[in-house]
Amino acid sequence: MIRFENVAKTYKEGTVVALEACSTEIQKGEFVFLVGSSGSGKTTFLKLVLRDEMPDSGKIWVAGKQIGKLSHWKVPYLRRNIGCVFQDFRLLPNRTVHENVAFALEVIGRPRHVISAQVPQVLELVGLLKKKDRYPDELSGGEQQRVAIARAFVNRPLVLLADEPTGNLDPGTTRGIMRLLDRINKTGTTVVMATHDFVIVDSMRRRVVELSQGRVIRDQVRGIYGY
Amino acid sequence: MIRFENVAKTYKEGTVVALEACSTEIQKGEFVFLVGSSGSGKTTFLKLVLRDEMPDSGKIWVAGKQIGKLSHWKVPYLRRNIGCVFQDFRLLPNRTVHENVAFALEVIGRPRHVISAQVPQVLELVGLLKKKDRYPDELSGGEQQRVAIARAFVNRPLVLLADEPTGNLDPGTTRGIMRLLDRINKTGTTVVMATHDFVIVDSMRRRVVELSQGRVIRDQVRGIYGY
Amino acid sequence: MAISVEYVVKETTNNLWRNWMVSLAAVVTVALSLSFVGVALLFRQEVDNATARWQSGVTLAIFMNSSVTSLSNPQAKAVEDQLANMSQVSRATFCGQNCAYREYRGMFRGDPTMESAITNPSQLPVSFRIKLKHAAQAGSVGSVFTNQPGVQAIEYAKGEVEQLLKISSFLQVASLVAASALLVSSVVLILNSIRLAIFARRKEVEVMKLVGATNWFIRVPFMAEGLIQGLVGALIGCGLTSFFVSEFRKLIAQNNIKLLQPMTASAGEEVVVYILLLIFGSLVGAGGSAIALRRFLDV
Amino acid sequence: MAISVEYVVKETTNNLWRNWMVSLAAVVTVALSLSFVGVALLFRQEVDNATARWQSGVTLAIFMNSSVTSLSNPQAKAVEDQLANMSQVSRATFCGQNCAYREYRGMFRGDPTMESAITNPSQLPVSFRIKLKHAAQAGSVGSVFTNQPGVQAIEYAKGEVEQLLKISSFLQVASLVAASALLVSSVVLILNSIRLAIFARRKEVEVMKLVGATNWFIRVPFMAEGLIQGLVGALIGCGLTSFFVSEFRKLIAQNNIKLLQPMTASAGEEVVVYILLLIFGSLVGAGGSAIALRRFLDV
Ligand SMILES: Nc1ncnc2c1ncn2[C@@H]1O[C@H](COP(=O)(O)OP(=O)(O)OP(=O)(O)O)[C@@H](O)[C@H]1O
Ligand SMILES: Nc1ncnc2c1ncn2[C@@H]1O[C@H](COP(=O)(O)OP(=O)(O)OP(=O)(O)O)[C@@H](O)[C@H]1O
Ligand SMILES: [Mg+2]
Ligand SMILES: [Mg+2]
Repeated sequence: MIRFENVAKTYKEGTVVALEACSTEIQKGEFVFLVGSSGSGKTTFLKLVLRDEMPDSGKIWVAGKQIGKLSHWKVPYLRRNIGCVFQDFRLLPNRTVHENVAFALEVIGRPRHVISAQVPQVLELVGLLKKKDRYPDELSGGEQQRVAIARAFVNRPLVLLADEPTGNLDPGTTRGIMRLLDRINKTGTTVVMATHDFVIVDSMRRRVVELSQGRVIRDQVRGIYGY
Repeated sequence: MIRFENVAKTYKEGTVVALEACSTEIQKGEFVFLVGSSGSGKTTFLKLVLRDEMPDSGKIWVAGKQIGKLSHWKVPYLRRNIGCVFQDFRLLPNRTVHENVAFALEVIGRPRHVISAQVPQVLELVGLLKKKDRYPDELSGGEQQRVAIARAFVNRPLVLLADEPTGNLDPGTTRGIMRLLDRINKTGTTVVMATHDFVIVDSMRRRVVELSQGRVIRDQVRGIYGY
Repeated sequence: MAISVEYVVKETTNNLWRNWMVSLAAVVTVALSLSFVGVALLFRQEVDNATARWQSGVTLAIFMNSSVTSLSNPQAKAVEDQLANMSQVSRATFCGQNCAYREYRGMFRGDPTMESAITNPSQLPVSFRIKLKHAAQAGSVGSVFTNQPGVQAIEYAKGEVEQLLKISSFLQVASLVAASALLVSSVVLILNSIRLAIFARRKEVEVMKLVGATNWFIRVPFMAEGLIQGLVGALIGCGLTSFFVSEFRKLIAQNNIKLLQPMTASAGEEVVVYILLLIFGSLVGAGGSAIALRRFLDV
Repeated sequence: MAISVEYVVKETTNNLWRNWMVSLAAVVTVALSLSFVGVALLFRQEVDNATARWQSGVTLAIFMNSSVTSLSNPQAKAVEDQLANMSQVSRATFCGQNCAYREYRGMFRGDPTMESAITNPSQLPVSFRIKLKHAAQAGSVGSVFTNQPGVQAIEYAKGEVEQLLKISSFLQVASLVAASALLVSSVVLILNSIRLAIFARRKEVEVMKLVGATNWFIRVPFMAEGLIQGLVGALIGCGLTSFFVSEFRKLIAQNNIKLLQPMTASAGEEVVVYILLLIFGSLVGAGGSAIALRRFLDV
C-alpha cells in the first residue's frame, strides 16, 4: 500500500535533514505506529505519503502509484484515497459536526444523495450521530477528534494517516480514540499513526517503525515504544 | 500567591460552563499539577489567572491583588509577574533563540544593558546558551519548549503557568522539561502546570488539583494522576 | 470535474459579504477610475466631433476693406482669382454684406449692445471664407494676401478651436493619469479583498486540499469574487460616466455656452465606450484575482 | 511608560515595508483624493476672486434708445433721478457714447469684423451701469424700467459670470463627490494595510500581551503607520494640486482665454488649502488606524 525506497528529504535548501535513505513497506490493512524522538521525521514521512512535500530523492509508491511521477492535477485524486487526522483536529468552527463531515464529500463533488447517505453512517461509526448538530466548540477534545476521524474516513480511504491524534487528549479519551482507529483498521483500512504515547504503543502491540534522525532504526511486528 | 473564591466562568453567553464555584489557594513556591479530563476547565483556570478572561462571578487574587478590580491599563503590569508556557511553544519564527527571549524584555521597556545581562543567564539555566543564535525551526521540540520557558522566566516572574507544556514531546524530552520546571520551582517561583501526562504526575508526586466539569473535585498534597 | 454553480455562487457571496468594506472600496475605486476613463474617452469623442464641424467650415478668412462691398469690386475679384489658382485651397466662398449680417445676428442674438450696434448690412465688411486641403498650410496661404490692396485682415479660425482642443487635451491627460493611478489602487483593493477572503478561509482551504478537492474547485470562488468586483465597478462606472456627461450637456444647453454646444457623441459611440469600460473592469478584476491567487493561495 | 522612538520607527518601517503594495495604494489613493479636494478648493477660491472683480463692476445695465445720446436728454435724466431715489441702488454711473466706444474697442481688440463694424462712438447706445446693494434684487430693480420711455433693454450682468459659476460649481460638485468616494477608499486602504500589518504580527502581538507589554506600546507602531500613510498621501496630494493648478494657469495664459484670466489665488490662500489637505490627510490616516485597531487588534 505504501512503499518508501531510499527516500531523502531536506528542508531549507538542504540544511535541515528530515529523512535520509528511508526505506520501508506497509501492506494493505496493516496498523503501524511511527515512533521516534522529536524531529526524527515522523511528520515528514506522513507529508510525503500525502504528497504535501516532495522527496529530494528516492521513490514512493502509494496505492500502487509512484507518486513522484504523478502530474500536478492528479494529486487531489491521490488524496481522496488517503484520510488524515491531526493532533489539533482541524475542524471548521463555523460548521456543525454533520457539516464538517459532509464538507469533505462536497468539495470532491459527491452528489447530495450520496452525502446524506454516507455522513450519518460514519457518524454512527464514531458514535456521534446524536451530536451531529453541535458545533466543534460544544464538544470535548475526544469528541472533536472523533469528528476529525469521521471526516477522514467518510470517503472510505485506503489509508488513514494520523499524526499524534491523541497528543491533546486525556488518557481515558485517548483509549476511546485508539479503539475507534482499531475498528477502522478492522474494516481493512491501512492505518499509520505517529505518536509519542508509549502507553498506547506498549498496550496495543502492533507493528512499530522507529525513526531516528530520518532513518528507520527499528521495525518490529508486535513492537513496543522503547526497546 | 493565587486564590480563587467561588469563581464561575461561562462561554458563549452562559451556554457553555467552563468553571463553576471553583475555589482553591496556591501558596508562594508551590508546584501544582492541574489535571482533569478534556474540557474540565484547566485552560480556563490558567487564563483567568492571567486575566486573559474575566470571571462571571467570584473573586481571584494573584500576587496579593484582586484582579477583578484591576483597571484595564494595569493588566500588563500584572502579567509581568506571570510567566506562560504553552504546548505549542509560541516562539517567533523569524527571531533567533536569543532574540526570542530578549523580545520579552524589550517590549516591557527594559534597558539594553539589562537585556544583555539577563538573557544569557536564563539561556544558561535552560542549557541553550550554545544555541542562542539558532532559529526555532533549527531546534528540536524539546529545545523549542526550553526557549519558551526561558522567555517566560527571564523576567523572574512570581508565577509560572504551563498549559500542557509536554503534550507534543517524546518521553525523554518530557523528562528534561520537567527537570527544568523543577529547578525553576526551586528558585522560589510558583509553578502551575496543566497536564494529561499521568506518567509525569505519578512520578513527581507534587500537589495535584483535579478539575471536573469546572469544579475542584480533588486536592492532594503529594498526589497522583488518577485515584 | 464539474463545479456546481450553486456552490460557486454561495461561496463567492460569502466571501464578498465577509469583507464587505474592502469589497465596497474595491468596487467604488473601480467605478471611479473607470468613470474617469469613460468621461475622458467620451469627451475626446465629442471634441473630435465638434472640431470636425468647425473644420468642415472655414480654416481661413480674408476680410476686405469697408470700401469693398461686393464681388464686383476689382480688388475682391483679384483675390477671388488668386484663390481659384492656388492648389492648396480646396474651396473658397465669398461672404457678402448680407451673409456677414446674418452671421452677426446669429452670433449676438439677445445682446442689446451688439444688436443695436449693427442695424444694417452695409456696416459690415465682406470676406472670403477658405477651406484648405491641409489646415497646416493656413499660415502660408494667408501670408500671400497680407499686403494685398483692399485686404483689411486675415483671420485664422484657430482661436476658439485650438483653445478648446488644448483645454480638453489637458483635462484628458489629467483624468487619464488619475484614472491609471486609481486603476492601480483598484487592482490592489481587489487583490486585497481576495487575499482577505483567502485568509478568512485558510482553514477550509487546508481541509479542502487534505480531502482532495481539485485546485480549480478551490480557486474558482475567489476568481469569481475578483471578476464580480471588477464588473460591478465597471457597471457603476458606466452609470457615472453617462450621468456626468448628460449633466454636463444639460448645463451647456441651459446656459447657451456656444463654444461647447457642438459637442455630442452618437449613441453608438457611447455604447463602444461603455463596452470598453466593462472590458477594462473585468481585466482589472481578473488581474487582481490572478495576483492574489498566485501569491496567497498555495494550490 | 516611555516608548522608545527607535522602536516605533523600526516597527513602523517594517510594517510599511512588508505590505508595500497596500501601503502604496493607500498613499496613492489618499494623494489623489486630496488633490481633488485641493483643486476643488483652490478653483472655488479663484472663481470667487474672479467673480468678485466682476461684481465690483456692474450688476445691471439699462441701455437707452439710439435717440438718447447723452445725459442731457430728458428720458436719460428721468432714469437717473429714479435711480438716485432707489434705496436698493448702491451706485449708478452713466456710460456715454465715448465710454461705450472705449469698452467696445477693449472687448473686440484684434477682431477685424467687429473692429470695422463700429468706427464711431455715435454708433453705440448710452447706458446706466448700476451697482446694487444686493445682487439678488437685480430682477426687481430692472423690471421697474422695462417699459420706461427711452429705455431699449435691460441687461443683467449674468451671462458669462453665471456660466462660469455654473460650470465651476458643477466641476466642484463632481470633484468633491469623487474626492469623498476616494476618501472612503483611502480609509479602507489604510485600514487594510494596518489590518494586514496586525495580522502579519499577530504572533508577536500575542507574545507581547503575554509578557506584559502595555497596550499603547502595542498600538503605537500601527497608529504611526496609518498616520504616515495619510500624511505622505496628503503631501503628494499638495504637490499634485499645485502642479495641476499651475499647469492650468499656464494653459490659460498661453491661450489668452479671457473669461478665465482673472482666476488667481494669492499665495496665502494656497497655503491655507495645503494646510487643510495635510489636516485631512492625518485625519484619514488616524481614522483608518483607529478603526483597524479597534476591530482587529484585541488589546
Ligand atoms: N517546514 C519546515 N522547514 C524547515 N525545517 C523543517 C520543516 N518541517 C520540519 N522541519 C525539520 O525537519 C526535521 C524533521 O521534522 P518532523 O516534523 O518530520 O519531525 P517529527 O518526528 O514529526 O517531530 P515531532 O515529534 O516534534 O512532531 C526537524 O529537524 C524539523 O526541524
Ligand atoms: N473560547 C471559547 N469559546 C467557547 N467555549 C469555550 C472556549 N474556550 C473553552 N470553551 C469551553 O469551555 C470548557 C472548558 O474548556 P477548557 O479549555 O478550559 O478545558 P481544558 O481542561 O483546558 O480542556 P483540554 O484538556 O481539552 O485542553 C469546554 O467545554 C470548552 O469547550
Ligand atoms: Mg511531528
Ligand atoms: Mg486546555
